[in-house]
Amino acid sequence: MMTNNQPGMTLIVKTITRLTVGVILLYGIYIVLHGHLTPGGGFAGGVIIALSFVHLMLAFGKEVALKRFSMAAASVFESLAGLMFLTVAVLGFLGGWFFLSIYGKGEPFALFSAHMVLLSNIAIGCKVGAGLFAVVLGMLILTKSEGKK
Amino acid sequence: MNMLDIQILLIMMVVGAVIAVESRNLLSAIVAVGLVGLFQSLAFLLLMAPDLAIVQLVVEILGIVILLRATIKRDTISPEGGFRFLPVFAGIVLAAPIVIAACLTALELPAFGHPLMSVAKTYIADGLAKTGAGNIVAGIILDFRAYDTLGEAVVLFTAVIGALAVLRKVGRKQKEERSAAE
Amino acid sequence: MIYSLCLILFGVGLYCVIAKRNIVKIIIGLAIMEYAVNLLFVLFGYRLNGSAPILDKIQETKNIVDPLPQALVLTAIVIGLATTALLVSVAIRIYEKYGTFDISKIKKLRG
Amino acid sequence: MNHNLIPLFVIIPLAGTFLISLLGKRVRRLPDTLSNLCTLLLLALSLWCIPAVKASGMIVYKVGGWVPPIGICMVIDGLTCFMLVIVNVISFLVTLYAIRYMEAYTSKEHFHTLLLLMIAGMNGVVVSGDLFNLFVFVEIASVASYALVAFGTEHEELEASFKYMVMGSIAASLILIGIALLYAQTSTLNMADMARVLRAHSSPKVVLFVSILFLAGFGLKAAIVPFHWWLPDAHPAAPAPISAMLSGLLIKTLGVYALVRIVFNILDPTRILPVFLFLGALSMLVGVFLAIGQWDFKRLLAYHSISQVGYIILGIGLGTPLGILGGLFHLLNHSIFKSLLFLNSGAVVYTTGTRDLQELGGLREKMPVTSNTCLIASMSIAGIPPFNGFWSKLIIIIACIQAGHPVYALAAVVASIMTLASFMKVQKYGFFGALKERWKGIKEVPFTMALSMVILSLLCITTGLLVIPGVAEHFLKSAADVLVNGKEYATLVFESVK
Repeated sequence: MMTNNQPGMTLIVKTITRLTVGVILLYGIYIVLHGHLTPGGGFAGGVIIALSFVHLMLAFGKEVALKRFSMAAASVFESLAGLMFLTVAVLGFLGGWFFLSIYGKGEPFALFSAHMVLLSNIAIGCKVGAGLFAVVLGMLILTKSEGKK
Repeated sequence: MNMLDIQILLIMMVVGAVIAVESRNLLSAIVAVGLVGLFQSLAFLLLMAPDLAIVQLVVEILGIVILLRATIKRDTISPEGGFRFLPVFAGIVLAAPIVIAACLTALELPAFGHPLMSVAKTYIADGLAKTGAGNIVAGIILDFRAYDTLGEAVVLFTAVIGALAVLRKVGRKQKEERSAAE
Repeated sequence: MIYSLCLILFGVGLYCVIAKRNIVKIIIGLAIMEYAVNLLFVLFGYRLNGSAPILDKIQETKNIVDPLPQALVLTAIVIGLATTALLVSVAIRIYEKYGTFDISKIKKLRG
Repeated sequence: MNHNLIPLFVIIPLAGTFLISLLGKRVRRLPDTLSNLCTLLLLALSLWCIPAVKASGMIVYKVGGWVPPIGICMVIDGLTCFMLVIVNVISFLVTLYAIRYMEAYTSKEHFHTLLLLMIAGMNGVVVSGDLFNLFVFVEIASVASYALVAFGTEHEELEASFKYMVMGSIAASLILIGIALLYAQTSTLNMADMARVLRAHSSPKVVLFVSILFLAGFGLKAAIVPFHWWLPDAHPAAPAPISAMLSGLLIKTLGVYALVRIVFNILDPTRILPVFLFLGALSMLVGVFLAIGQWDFKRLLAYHSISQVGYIILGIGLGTPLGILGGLFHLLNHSIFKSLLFLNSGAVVYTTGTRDLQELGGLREKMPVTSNTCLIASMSIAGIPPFNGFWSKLIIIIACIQAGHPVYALAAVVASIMTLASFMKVQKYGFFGALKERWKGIKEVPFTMALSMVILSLLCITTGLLVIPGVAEHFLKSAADVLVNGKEYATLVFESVK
């Protein structure tokens, strides 16, 4: 499959990837931010974000992808996003109940409405994206080191 | 009649599943499973669940990528030489009664297309007013039942940490290293 | 009828897990079982000629499908993905140690 | 209004877990300290529950302020409180033990993250009052345990973990089908509301099939006999503190507790109880027969877990107040002595590096703390009089005879004698006898490991006192009452919501 010397796939794949990867990432972010209005939400958007990095990694080899987003960064991001979601939940105590929505609801159908849903969606999106990317990366690193043996 | 297209999709899913189960080549089995997932995504769309259709589609893509990474450059031919009676028999004996009993039980439930919706009525009536989210499903998972979603995010977090723990290169320290640490 | 097709799908998955001797096949069987259960859940919530549970400014429809099973299935799909990721990681490690995906050849453990 | 403390059972371990995974690599001592701190806090919190439940009977916490059938609720009653105390006592002692034991493995921060996630999952299962939420937390604890079983990443561990994971996923699918059927029937997910709807109108066929699905699903998690064959691989393969958690807590919270809660409080127990009795007796005998021929210390203990869970299921399956009391009491006792035994086996592995009983011998001389605590635990599990195991087995046997099942009583006695025989073997080959040449240089285990074993052995001696009338009412009886008066659950929940 890999005929050229460079890591990753052929030139055609690389060129197409360069064009599409940003669009996919943006689409993922769009899905996350509009989760409370349109279908989608944190999970779908997070998986799309992870897929955009996976796409980059499959096309260019893991070094290029790692330069953009390293393993340690992925796991830090994931834990931070987890803490953020938990904080959103714990802040509800200010209003008296765990997970109480204290953030106001905003104008219906506006982008910045349903603040609790929006905040949670962002946290989940970051978490899912970083976490799944870390898993694929972990698998790839192991596969590479196995090949060297 | 809306039911016919869902039934056709379901039959296609069963056929795809049988191909995935019986195919000798692991790569084609994985592709067949991807097909089943795609049909399921379509079925969700027809069943008026667009959120699920999107999630199913992207999860399916990621799942296939992960599965392909597991099999590519490894054994792609399933090594089952010939027909072995015992496992096939055990599989049929265990799976068939569950399916038949479940089908009989399903007859007792409310007919297809007429759910009871006692709790769900509240969500539909008050969802927008109480959560501010136009997408009722998002309102449910992130406000009414947000605690479930916390659990779900934690399951994913657990699986990620677990996978990273399982994939680390050396599991145990050597004896010398251990005594040095003490 | 429509439920039984879905349950047959579940049966195919269960059969695959029990009868097959290849790790990847077992993972595929588990995935098929998950699909069947998720679909069953959504089928239970479907309402004839209902519309999707997404409100917008203009129309005010009364006949909306049950949104709760959809929310639950969303959770179930993600749980399924998490389990699959962990299964595949362990499978990769098993392949690295034993050099095969055939579980009848992986027999360090008795019973 | 101290009710705001209830969600802390889930918040504390989750916060701990995120912090450890965030900072664990940078700050060296943080994983140990933080996870011990979290479990200590949880322990204090669970002890606070006892007087709180006694004062108000049942506490219902509305998550997000939504009234129960709409939102999720957390319920604390006698049984929950009982399970919370067990879970948090054992997990505190296990984390204490793990500080030194896990020095042998790499990436401790992953270990502590997963351990806290498992504790969070178990606490979440116990406090949950919503069926789907219970399922989600069952999955958290299970996924964490799958990864922890494979933590050593050696051949056997990976294989055992894979087997365990496949069985666990099948169980999860069966449970989810059960939940889906119940949802289609009742159109609600809150357990109390479900019970109310099912009582008003339900089809007996659906209830029976759902009970069978839950029995199979949670039975797989609890390793009741026809579903037991993953356990003897998975439990020995894990690091010793995790074996203690799995055998002592996980099979009980995810398996027995969840099953019993659903069957007694939501569904109708009368038609499924004879199956409980039969499977319980079968597990009891099969487990002990398989255990007696084992030479691997941890594998032997794992087979005994199957047999002891059989006792619990048998006791609860009788359905009489005394039987349920005995079953729950045995659950408490088993989690104490089985965790102690697994920690002992871990101590043996820590010093000698082997768990084959034929290679050991005479460790008494060199490891007095380990061998004495192990002796106490062995006598407890075998049912020698002053220790706790005796009392609970006695109650179960008396309850069997009272309920008119002398055959099951006989089976319990036989299993008890066989247990005694197999633990005499452990003591004889492992700790008594002449010290072998190659073990001359070994030392006793470090202080924190010894401390947690000593505390557990003291608990073995003292928990026998819980059956004394006057003491039992506060703790044990209130837990058993929840199951005995299973049908009142729904009314109680809705009364305390108001």
